[in-house]
Amino acid sequence: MEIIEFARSPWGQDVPIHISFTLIWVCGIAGLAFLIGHAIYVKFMAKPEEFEATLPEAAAKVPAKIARHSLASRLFHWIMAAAMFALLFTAFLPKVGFPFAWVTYHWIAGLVLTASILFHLIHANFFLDPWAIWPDKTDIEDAKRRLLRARGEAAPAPRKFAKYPLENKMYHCIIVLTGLSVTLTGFFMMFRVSTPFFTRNPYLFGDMTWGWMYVLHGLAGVGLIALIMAHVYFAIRPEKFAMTKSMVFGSIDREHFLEHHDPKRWVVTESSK
Amino acid sequence: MAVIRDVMPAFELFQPATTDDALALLAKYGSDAWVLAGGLDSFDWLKDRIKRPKVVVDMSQASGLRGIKEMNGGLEIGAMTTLTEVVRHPLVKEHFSLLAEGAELAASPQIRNQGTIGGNVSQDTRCWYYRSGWKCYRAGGNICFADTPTAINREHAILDADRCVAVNPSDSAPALIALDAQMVIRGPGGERVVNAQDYFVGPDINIMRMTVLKPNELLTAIRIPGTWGGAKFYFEKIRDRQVWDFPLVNIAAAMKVSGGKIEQIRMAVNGVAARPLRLTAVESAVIGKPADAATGEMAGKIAIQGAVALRFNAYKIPLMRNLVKRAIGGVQEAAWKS
Amino acid sequence: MPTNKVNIPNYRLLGKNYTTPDMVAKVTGKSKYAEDFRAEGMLFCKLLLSPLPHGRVKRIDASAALAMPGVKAILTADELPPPAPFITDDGVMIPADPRAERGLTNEPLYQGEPVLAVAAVDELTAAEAIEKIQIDWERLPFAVDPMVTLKPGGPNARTDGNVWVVPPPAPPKPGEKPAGPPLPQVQDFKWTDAEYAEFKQGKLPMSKPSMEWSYGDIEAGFKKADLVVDEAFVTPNTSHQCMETRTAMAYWQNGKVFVHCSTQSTAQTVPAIARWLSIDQTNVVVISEYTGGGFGSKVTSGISLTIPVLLSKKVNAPVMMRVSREEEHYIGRARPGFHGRMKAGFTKDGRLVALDMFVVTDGGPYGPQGDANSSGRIVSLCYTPENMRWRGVNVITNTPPRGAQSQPGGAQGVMIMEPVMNKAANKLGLDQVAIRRINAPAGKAGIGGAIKGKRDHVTSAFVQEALDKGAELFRWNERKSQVKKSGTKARGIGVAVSAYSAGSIGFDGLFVIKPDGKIYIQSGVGNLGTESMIDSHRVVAEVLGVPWEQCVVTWGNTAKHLPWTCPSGGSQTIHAMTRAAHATAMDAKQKLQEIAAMDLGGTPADYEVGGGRVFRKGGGAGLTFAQAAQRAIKLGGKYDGHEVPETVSRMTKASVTGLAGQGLLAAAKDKYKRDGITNSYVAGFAEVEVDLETGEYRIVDYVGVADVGTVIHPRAFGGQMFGRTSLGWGHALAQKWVYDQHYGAPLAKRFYNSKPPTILDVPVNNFKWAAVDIPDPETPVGARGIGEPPVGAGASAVLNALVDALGENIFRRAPVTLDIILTALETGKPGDDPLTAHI
Amino acid sequence: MADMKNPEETTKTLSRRDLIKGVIAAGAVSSAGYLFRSSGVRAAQTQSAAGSVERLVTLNINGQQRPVDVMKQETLAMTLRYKLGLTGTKLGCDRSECGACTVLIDDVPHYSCSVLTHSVRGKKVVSIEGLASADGKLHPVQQGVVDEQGFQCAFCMSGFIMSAVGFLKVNPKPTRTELAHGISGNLCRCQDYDKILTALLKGAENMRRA
Repeated sequence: MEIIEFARSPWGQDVPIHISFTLIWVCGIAGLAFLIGHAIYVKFMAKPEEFEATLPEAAAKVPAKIARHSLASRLFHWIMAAAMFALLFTAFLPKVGFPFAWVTYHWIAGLVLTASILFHLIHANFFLDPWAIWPDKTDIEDAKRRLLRARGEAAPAPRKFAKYPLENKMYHCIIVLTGLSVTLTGFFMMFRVSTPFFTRNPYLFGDMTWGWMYVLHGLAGVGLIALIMAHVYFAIRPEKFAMTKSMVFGSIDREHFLEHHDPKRWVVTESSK
Repeated sequence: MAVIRDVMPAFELFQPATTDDALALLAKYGSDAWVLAGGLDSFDWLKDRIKRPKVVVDMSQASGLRGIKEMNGGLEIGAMTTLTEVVRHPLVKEHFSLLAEGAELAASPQIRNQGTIGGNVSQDTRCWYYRSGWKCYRAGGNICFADTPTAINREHAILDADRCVAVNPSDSAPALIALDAQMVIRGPGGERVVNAQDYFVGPDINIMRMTVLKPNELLTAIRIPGTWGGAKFYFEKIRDRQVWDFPLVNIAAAMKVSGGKIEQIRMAVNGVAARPLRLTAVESAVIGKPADAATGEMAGKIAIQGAVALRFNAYKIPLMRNLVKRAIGGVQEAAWKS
Repeated sequence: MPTNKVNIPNYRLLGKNYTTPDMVAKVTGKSKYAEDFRAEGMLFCKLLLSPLPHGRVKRIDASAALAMPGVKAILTADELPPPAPFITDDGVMIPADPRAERGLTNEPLYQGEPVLAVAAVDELTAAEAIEKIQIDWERLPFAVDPMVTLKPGGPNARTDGNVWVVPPPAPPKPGEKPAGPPLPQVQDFKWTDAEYAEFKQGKLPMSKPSMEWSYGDIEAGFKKADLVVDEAFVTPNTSHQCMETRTAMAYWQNGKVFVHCSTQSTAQTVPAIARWLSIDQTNVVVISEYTGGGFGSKVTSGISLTIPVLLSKKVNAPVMMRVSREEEHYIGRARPGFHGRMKAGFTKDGRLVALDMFVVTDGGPYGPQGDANSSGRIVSLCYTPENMRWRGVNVITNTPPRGAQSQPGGAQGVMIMEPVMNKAANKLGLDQVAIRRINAPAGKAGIGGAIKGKRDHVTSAFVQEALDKGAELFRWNERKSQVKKSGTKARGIGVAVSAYSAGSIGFDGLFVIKPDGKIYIQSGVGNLGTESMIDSHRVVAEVLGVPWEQCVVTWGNTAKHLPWTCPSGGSQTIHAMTRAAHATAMDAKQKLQEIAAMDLGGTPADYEVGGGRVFRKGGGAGLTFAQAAQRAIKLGGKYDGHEVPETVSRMTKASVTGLAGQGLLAAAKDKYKRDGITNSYVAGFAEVEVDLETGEYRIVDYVGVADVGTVIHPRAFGGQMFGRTSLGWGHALAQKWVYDQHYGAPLAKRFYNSKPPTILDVPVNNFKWAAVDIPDPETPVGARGIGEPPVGAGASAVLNALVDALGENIFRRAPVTLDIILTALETGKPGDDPLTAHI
Repeated sequence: MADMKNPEETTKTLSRRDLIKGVIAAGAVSSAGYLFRSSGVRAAQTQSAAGSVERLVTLNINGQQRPVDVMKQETLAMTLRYKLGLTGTKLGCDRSECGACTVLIDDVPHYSCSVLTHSVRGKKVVSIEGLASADGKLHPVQQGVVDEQGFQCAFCMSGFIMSAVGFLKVNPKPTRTELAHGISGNLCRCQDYDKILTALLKGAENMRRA
């Protein structure tokens, strides 16, 4: 199977033009396979995980409701989600047999996504703790412990998570990569079509540069199919549902906190938001 | 791999005698097959070696698709009927001269002797970038070479462009839309009939095709209802050369006028968008108004609403406006005599 | 419909219509053009064309192609003979030019330039083989628009520069033959920032030139002027688009190469091929009986014919190279487009007292074109400015090679100058015919710049007569007062004058009077169907007083012993070959008289020739031509060609030897005196009608009056008048090149894109022509050629008529298509881009 | 010679060897098919289906039955010029935009560069070579051209004459303008249109007189 489609440029050069659109199906099926596999694994094979116990004096300080996502964060998340769905549908539905005039919606959604990401960058960096979402040393050490324990080998119990579980952080990493790829390439790709913002100029870059840009956009795009599928899947899994609710209502309750989070690593007070 | 033009590649040829045989071949060979009607559009693609079908299904022997017959006060024209046959047919001339006028202005006498009405409405765009074999949107690529800062796009679209700015070059298509014709399509699932204006598709919906015809389908006939028979017709084609030239803009209108007032009207233009456009806004605006220059003036202005010019085709906007005006208000001066 | 009659008194044949001997073969399809020949075992070749506008071949991998069954050989540029110096018949050395075009190249200078060729058993195989060839390219900077390459920092079309410069010829060393023309050099030439700023304002900068000449005192001229007009104009690049492409077929036999090709000159193609191949010209046979159009693009056929020639040598089999229409766009030549600017000073009464002419020509990649210089010379002749400076820049671009096209340079010069004349007349309130009449050349009018204070002059000019006759036929004064606008249509009338060189000198004639009494005339002129190739030989029958039916003309195959003759190009034939025919007829007459005197007594002067006999003056004894031919064979020596005349050229000498002993052989070189340079002139009058709502227009009426001396064959002449005028109309109506500047790629390769006029685009029912019928005093039968000047007149008369109909603020370039008119009418500003090329 | 309306029958009745013999007997160029001789480049052979086409055909050209081996993608112009030696039909563009290749198919002018030879089975093809009568007497339209010295280089001439002959069958008494429209599908680059029209009009007159 071809991953990339090439075309002859007017100068007789073979340049990539975009991904092979069969990758839409490949990624869709891969996403589906992952979540079915994961569900089966969790249901039938996974051993319950044990974590280091939380010290009672630390636990005592934890309030009944812990703010997890500020209103701004939640708004950002849902706007981004809406944009992302709009982007995926406008991008791929016409390719899989549901033709409609998609281009304008696509770039408008792309702009919304870009704006929300810009907001998020500023908000997260200047108003929140920007490091909270990145894996730290403890995460990596604990990951080793969890892996060993999952394989039945001896290892100390891992600590509970800080604000975000490692999986969450890793997912964020991938989303950062793919998201930046699609938005950045997508931004330049707006020069290839007519928009109200600037003169259409498909010759902003050379044929080869454009070609790889389209390929990157496409790869990130189909990648997002699988990633979003996984994201939605985890969001509706019962053990993660509290987190999903927090993305709607903003907070988690004490029990959930103490079960999954380490108050030392996620320091919360009454006043914390 | 070097490019070479002007040598037709080898292909397997079928000349089915019936539509059923042709459909069976299309079903069998799928995207490897190419349907040949008059061939005047096809041979360019084949000789340039841009399209490389393994199998060519030549419809020239399907005699059942050729000819014009009366049907419920209207006409049914077989898709393989040549343009000359359409132009010369007494019933067409008598009742639907709009179509005869449009068809007669197409290409050259020999092309009209061979080119078919089905081929004329289904022909591909003449965008010179696309026809150069450049991999643009329409060819499955990701660029429109005709709308760049250096592109020469004098003959391209002013309306309904979406990434691709190519235009539909058919002269008979707007006449058929104005006559409220229907396209009869046969496919593996049987027959379907679509209105002429819905037969064509813009780049927003399908950037790689000009019509709704699927690769496994054939246009078998065009039906013209009796509704507009003998109405007041107007056809005009503007082009650079008087032979062998595609329209820069053409217009077809059918009008029923009573007591000086427009009772009913259908109007379509081509050469301004990737599909022939029926001007419904104009139609509804002029009903009940007198068929005169003032109404034409107003109609022209409505017609060009939303038109966007590229670097070299701004002239198409006043040209379309003036043609709409003339279609309603008439031309003051005699036509060219040449 | 031409109802025109030409009255040349006292001629029995000249000025009369007749049926040329090539007609029946043509109407029955038996006439053979290059592609109509077959040879046993013939292979076909196809070309691989450059995808890049400028690049260098790094590596060619043809292994997959050569491995295909049926593929016989590949030919690359490496296998072409290197450019070689060349010595002309006159002994002038033409040095080898390393920048000259060859059939194939490793550094293509335009998209579509042939890079290699493949020979195979059939075209399909050759094409599939080409598709299997892999070439690694190095991309190089390119420019397809002369304006782009002149910008500061703009790309150069050649690695060493963007402008041609021709150094002055070296003064001849004492005792040595004059050196040949110096090789053109390439320079890197850019505008200054100030000039570029002017360009950005839409004005063509009158920058420093790469060539110039002048006469008079231009500053003084402008001081005298009451009105100064400063106008720029852009003319289109137009392909010749001969109906027959430059297809060629070749094979070798016993060391000789036989080339079936399409050429304007059978004779002159022989040394050209010899030079391209670096072989002796006695080993070249050219067969070209019918040529499907040339218009200047096939003067010595085309260098591309070396491809089948070399391939056939390589594979030892005949090779046919069918050139497709698209390939013809690339290698088929085109007229260079001009960007021109004129500053012209007029006195109140309309006299042109100062002209500062500046042109930029788009010359393609190969060789400086003569068009630039010709444009200035023709303008200096047509409008006789009292003081003039001409300057030009000969720009190199990555577009297909240019070549002479009917009225090369002259047409562009006229098209740039005519709007200035038009505007001046309007500003000064003068009649358009009157202002051209005031400035028209007459008699031995001057032409070109002054060298050491002296200018060249023409043999004769009767332009005022042409204008007067035309104005009368066109009913100019009557039409001037007609209503211009009616409803949505506007009408306008225009006049233009045009001139071009119309005849060369110094060629040879050759014929044999055989014992059957017939005159067998040999011609090396290509047969383009203008019929001048045949018509000029009517002079032989006229002078010798025989019926035309007694003459047989042989042409089209250099194995048939043809003389050194001019090409059917540059309007040379009717002038050059009537002179040669006249000289040769006089040679025959002399020989006939001598033979008669020998046999029948008396001196040669006692005898007269006529009615197919040579006879004693006042009646009496004589010989028929048949008898004289037999006597000539007996006498031998100079009479039957066994003694070769010294004066004729090398090729003619060989042909004389080849024909010796067959009868009375006459051979002579045209050594008639000529005072001046031969030029012909046309005054064109056009009426157009414009549809103001669509911008469409039609030429509704046209009158062309020619000052060409004696008209030899009126019907053929009329065909040329219409045809060449129509070529001019094409330049006004729609013909052009279109390039995508990003990729340097042509877009208008097809007829439906480049738009040569069809029968419905030209006023085929309303065309009149006439001639002033004053013989040229500097040539025996007074005839000049007509192939050139109708072009500029046709184009400019129509453009001027458009200005008359619509006003001056409509267009600044040609062709004027309906979009330009409509945009101008809509916006009140000119509807075209002022300077961008190839749009 | 067998009429070959049914290609299926052809397979049965004519072997390739028979055909080549027939070609030679019919006086065609002996080394048939220069352009498509013997290369390995062929479309994949498919098993016969409804509408499949046999390469060996007999064509009715200028009143003669001419057996010939025709490639599937071969155009009529190529068959005429390279298989049947009828080089009077010219190729000016090979893209139906110049008219030099015009021939009559069942009396109707067509661009032979853009007609598949296989589609003229059972039809009457007339090229420029088929106009004059066997004794060499020119067709009235040809005679008109000779009389009026129509055309210059004449590369377009056979196409123009065929167009005119075809048009005159429909409109035997055209005006000058009507005839101009009738022959407007032919391009002349010498642009001798005025003289061409006069000559062909003379031809029309000759035809009416004949």
